[in-house]
Amino acid sequence: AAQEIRVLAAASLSNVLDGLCAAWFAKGEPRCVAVYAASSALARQIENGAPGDVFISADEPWMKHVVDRKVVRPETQRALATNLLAIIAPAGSKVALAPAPNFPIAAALGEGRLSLADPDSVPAGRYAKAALQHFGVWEQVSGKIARAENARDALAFVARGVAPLGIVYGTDARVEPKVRVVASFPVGSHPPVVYPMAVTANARSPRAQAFLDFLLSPPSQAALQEAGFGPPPK
Amino acid sequence: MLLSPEEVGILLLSVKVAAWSVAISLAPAIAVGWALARYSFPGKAAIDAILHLPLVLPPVVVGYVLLILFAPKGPLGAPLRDWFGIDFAFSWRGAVLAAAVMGFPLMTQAIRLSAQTVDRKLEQAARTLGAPPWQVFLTITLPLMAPGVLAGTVLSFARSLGEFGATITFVSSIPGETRTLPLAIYAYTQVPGGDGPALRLTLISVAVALAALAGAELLNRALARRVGAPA
Amino acid sequence: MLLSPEEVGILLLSVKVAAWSVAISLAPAIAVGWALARYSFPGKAAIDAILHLPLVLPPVVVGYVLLILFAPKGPLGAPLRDWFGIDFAFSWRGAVLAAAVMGFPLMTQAIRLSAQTVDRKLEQAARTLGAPPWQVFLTITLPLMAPGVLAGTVLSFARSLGEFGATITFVSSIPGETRTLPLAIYAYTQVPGGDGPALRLTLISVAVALAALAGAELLNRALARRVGAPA
Amino acid sequence: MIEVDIALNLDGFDLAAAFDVPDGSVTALFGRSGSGKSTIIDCVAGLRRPDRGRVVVAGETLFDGTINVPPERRHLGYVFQDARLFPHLSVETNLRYGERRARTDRRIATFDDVVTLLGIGHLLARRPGTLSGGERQRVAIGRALLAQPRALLMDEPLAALDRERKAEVLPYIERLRDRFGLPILYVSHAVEEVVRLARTVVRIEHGRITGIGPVEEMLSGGAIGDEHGPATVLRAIVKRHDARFGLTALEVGAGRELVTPAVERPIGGEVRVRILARDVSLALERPTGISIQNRLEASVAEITRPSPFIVDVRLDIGAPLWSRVSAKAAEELALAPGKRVVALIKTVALERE
Amino acid sequence: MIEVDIALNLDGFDLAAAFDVPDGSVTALFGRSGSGKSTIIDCVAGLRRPDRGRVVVAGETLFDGTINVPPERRHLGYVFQDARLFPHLSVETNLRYGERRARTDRRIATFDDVVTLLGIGHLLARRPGTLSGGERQRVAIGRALLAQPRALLMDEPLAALDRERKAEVLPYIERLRDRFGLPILYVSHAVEEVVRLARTVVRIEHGRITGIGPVEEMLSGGAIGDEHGPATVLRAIVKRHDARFGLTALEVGAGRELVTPAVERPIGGEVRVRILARDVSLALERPTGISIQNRLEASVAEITRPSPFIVDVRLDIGAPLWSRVSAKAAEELALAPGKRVVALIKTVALERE
Ligand SMILES: Nc1ncnc2c1ncn2[C@@H]1O[C@H](COP(=O)(O)OP(=O)(O)OP(=O)(O)O)[C@@H](O)[C@H]1O
Ligand SMILES: Nc1ncnc2c1ncn2[C@@H]1O[C@H](COP(=O)(O)OP(=O)(O)OP(=O)(O)O)[C@@H](O)[C@H]1O
Ligand SMILES: [Mg+2]
Ligand SMILES: [Mg+2]
Repeated sequence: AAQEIRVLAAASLSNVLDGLCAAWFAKGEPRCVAVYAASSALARQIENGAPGDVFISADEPWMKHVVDRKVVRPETQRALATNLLAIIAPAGSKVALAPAPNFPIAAALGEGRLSLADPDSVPAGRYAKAALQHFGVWEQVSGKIARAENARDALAFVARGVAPLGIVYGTDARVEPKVRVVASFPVGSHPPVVYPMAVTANARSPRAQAFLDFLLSPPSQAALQEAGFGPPPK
Repeated sequence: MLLSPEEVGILLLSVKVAAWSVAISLAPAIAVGWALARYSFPGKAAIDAILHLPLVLPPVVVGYVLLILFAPKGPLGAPLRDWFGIDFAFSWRGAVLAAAVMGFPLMTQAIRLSAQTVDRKLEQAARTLGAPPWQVFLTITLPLMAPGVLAGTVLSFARSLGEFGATITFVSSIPGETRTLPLAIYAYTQVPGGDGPALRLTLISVAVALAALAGAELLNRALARRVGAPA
Repeated sequence: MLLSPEEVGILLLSVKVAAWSVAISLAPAIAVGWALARYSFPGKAAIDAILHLPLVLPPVVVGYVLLILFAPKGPLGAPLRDWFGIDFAFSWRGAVLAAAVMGFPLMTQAIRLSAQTVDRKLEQAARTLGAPPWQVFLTITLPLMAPGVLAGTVLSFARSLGEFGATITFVSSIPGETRTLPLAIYAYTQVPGGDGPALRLTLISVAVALAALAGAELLNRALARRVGAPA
Repeated sequence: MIEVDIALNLDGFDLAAAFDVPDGSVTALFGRSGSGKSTIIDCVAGLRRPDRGRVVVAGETLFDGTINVPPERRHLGYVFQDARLFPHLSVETNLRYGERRARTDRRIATFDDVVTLLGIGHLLARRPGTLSGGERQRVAIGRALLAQPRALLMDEPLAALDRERKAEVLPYIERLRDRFGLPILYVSHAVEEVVRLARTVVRIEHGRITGIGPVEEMLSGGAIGDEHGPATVLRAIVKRHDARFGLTALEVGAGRELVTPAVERPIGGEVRVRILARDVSLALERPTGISIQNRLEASVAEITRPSPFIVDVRLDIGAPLWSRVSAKAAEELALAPGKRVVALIKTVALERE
Repeated sequence: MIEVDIALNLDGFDLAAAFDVPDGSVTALFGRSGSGKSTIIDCVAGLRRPDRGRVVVAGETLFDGTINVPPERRHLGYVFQDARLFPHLSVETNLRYGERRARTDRRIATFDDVVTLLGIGHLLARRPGTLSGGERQRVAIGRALLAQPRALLMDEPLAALDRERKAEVLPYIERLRDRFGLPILYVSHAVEEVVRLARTVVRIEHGRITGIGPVEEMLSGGAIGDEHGPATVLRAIVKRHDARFGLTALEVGAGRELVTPAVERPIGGEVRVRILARDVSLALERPTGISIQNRLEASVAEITRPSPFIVDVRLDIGAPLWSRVSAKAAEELALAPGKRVVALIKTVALERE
């Protein structure tokens, strides 16, 4: 077990990463144990000495947090993948919207609420807020936000028809049959949704860096894109 | 420690939600706790298990189940909305419901426990004095169960104050509507550097809980005096 | 429903964590519940409030506090590790600790409630028969408190089985080590298409809870028979 | 009238009992500890369901296997063996509990009367938790009376009371019985109480009735009185009062007179006296110059020897009268059935208890 | 010996009491309901702390304001007014509770004896919840005895028992008292029990002792004793046994003989006889042809009137002897101090109970 490589990863990556771990193990590499939790929890745990070799965060501030505290090796930090933001509606909804300056999202909401991950604390929400600000409609909808704990919960509100519209990651939106992707935000309308990763300072596995390289290898990237993720920014 | 208007708003909302949660739970919890203590019936174990589910399941799952059931088009949400005009989605009423569901097993167990200890010989005596069962319940059983009702209320109030997972999953975190203390605290802990405001809110929670418990303790002592138990 | 080896592993881990949590809570909860029921002392309200904190605070905050305190270099973690070789951080022992802390107020309140109803005249009678206070406690008070201890155990076991927020924050979700049922359920709900496995795990949780409650109900009936209360 | 005819089985204890309690009279359940007295009363009160049988009070069928009137609609006042006061209510509220729920058309006791009688006025504001044993029992009696019941079920109601209090409560119960024609079912181990209150005794052993009859009959002879030898209970009519010496002359049997300490009953009234056999001496001739006031002509009806050295003599004085003497005295007097003797009974030995 | 001298205040109820209970003797606390009897016993047992005073048992100070020996080290057997059985333990385990913890060097009662005496053998496996009132009380008595105490505190222990059971338990308590020299502090409202068991009576009213004295004296005073009048306790020497009639002749006072039912003592041995005044009749001359065996020459020493119609006469028969007669008899016999009379006492009245 001393050989195993422990990966601390944001929960939203779990199904892709499980597959990648299996592929890694199949190559005769040490077993990979993935530990999923919110990025915030993982960052704090690393800061407090959690044993782990690799940290994959869902956003950059928490990666910066651990870098600043010198509990990851900054020179190993890379971007794993990117994600898109999509506007979604319940499957039966006929709403049509295209992101553009002052596009009529508030009117489309009507009395309903716009389901987002908490824009003050959760990365997905922060990106959504930035996109809406980019198009100048944030002010119109800021009073009508339902702040979910994370992008998955935001998706559930729409899937259950509680909210007429939501903004979530593209990866989440595409696999939920009860929602329809109304539109995606164009690249550049918000800071890139980047999943940064790094080797921790107290990593014990000699293969940690090799694992990062493996994740960036073309087969791994293909699997990520299969799940809807975008390639890491150049 | 001076509270900001935002903090005051969160505090008042939290207390309102917890108080309502206790208020709507009380009568059913008394009925259920008493029935479980007193009667054996087929399916009792199943009812007991269902009551405990909110404890056993991750709160997020409970919230998700509530969401499915009480969504405007959900199997319970639709009739409630159509017939009674009650809408839980994204409203503080939903937060009350979530808190009530999570606190219910605690309240019920405490009440059940004290219902078990009420001496039935006293109830018999009351019947021979002309009191029909419902009067016996109100004048003898219920007062003698008071410590359990009180303890259950305290537990459920505290649990409601602290309810997080089910609430955020069911009704999300809407400032002024469903963003209670734990949700606000959670939000702060999710951003690097949010520890300061989170700590302030935590202290507010502690203060509320302390006040509630102090009140309960006073009441409890009064009850103990009432039945003449040595102090 | 056949369980996969992974599910069996999760189930066994959950039961182990919950059982240990109950086991380490029991003695302190009995002591504290009894003391709160029987004695008045300065600072009692404060102790009571601290006990209730895990209920009132968002579990994530409790987990965070535990993390800070029991981290390998934390103020409690370091001495425990150096002197006793006990390491809570990121181990199943940490999950036990988190579950115990969250379940403690429930257990304590139930025990306290039944300690209040034990007739002190019986304890006096035992003293005149030669039993010093500790024997009176073991032979009279504790057996008469049994329903409360049982109810408290059930509540705390159920709460431990369902504990999520504090656990994931404190010890993360390490497969085979800290990834109990709720954590696994949560993980599945966080990925697209995870609802099926999540539902399976939820049903497993429900089954465990049902089994535990059925056992408790049997014990409870045996207790009721023992004190000769009409069935 | 209370009509009881019930049977039930309690986990190995088998009970079957049938008897009536006529209006305005007290029937005593008499039997050893564990014989089933409280269980019978519970059945009458509706707190325990007999396996079969019937319970009828004042013509209303309260139980017959199909009908089972709930306790609160039976309107029976039950004084429990254990007081069963409500611990969370003050003494006053306990007392008022039944009173508030009583039917207004039947009023047998007022609050003030009962409180004064039982001497519990100073306790009204207290909770039952700190009352003494006797105080508790007094409150329980008051509570049952104030429910204005149409019959009383009393399970050792006076056991915890001192004799002065008993002496106050007993006449009150007698008055209730007489004034309101209440039937009273009464359990007590105190023979004096039973003799004084009860007209009928139901003797019960191991859940079975072994005898029902008038007090005189049931409490005379060996069965109950064997501590002091058998006792005789005589029904007597008040003939004369002697105010100067504080004595009353009673007529017992055919023209025979018995002088007892003053009895507060009008001339012609009926009373019962209980005479212990050990208090009855025998003489061959009517002695003079002796302090013993009662010297009754009698003939020996029967002689029994409960032990080799003790002789119990059943005399005939118009009614039966038991006397206990030593074997030596019996031989000296050559006692034999048919022999004429004089029964000597001290007046002070007849003091009503 | 139990030495008690305590004072305490209970929320308005003021208690102050001082008295001793010598070894091998029973002291009865006698007083009305609520007078403070149970409270005093609680203080002796260590269940209630007096405000001040002292409690000493067998020379050991159990309480004196500084010292306060906990109840479990007082080794006193307490039979509570309410039985206080442990509801979660079987009857047998209840009984064994104190026995298991008893000091092995003092053994006053064995399990089998106690179970047989109290007739609770068939209840051993039961839980107290379903016991009848008397059954509960019997188990409570057994439990206290089996703790092998060095003194007994009994608060109305026999109140719920039927007279047959009482008649079995009373002699057993007497034997314990005599054989092991146990001091016994006893509360009862039943005069017969007190008369029979107790040497001393402590009379208590509203928390204050209003009299301490020998039973005979205390029971003559009126308040308590007017049932039987005063009693006389005579010290006597065994003179002769009469095996044929089962009698024993005792010498009481100067040469005077008293015939009693057989006493199991060797000739020359000393015994105490208690003679109730109500059992002593008077005659002007020695009567013949009468069943009364004891006819003692006496002279009237003193005459008192506890009530207008009752006369208590202190006779001199070499020792004092009390007789109670009606006022009418006293007048007929013209009783006056100095007058010579014959005291008549039935043999069967002297039966040791
Ligand atoms: N905590 C208390 N506060 C006020 N009064 C009390 C308290 N405890 C007892 N008393 C009173 O003290 C008195 C003495 O009580 P105690 O039980 O000693 O009486 P008792 O002589 O044993 O009477 P009984 O024969 O009825 O059992 C009673 O009047 C009772 O009401
Ligand atoms: N649930 C039960 N199971 C078995 N036996 C029982 C049960 N309840 C009562 N008994 C027995 O039934 C008998 C009758 O009890 P009950 O209380 O009627 O007696 P009692 O005549 O009132 O006696 P006491 O004079 O001692 O109060 C007792 O021997 C008791 O032990
Ligand atoms: Mg009874
Ligand atoms: Mg008392």
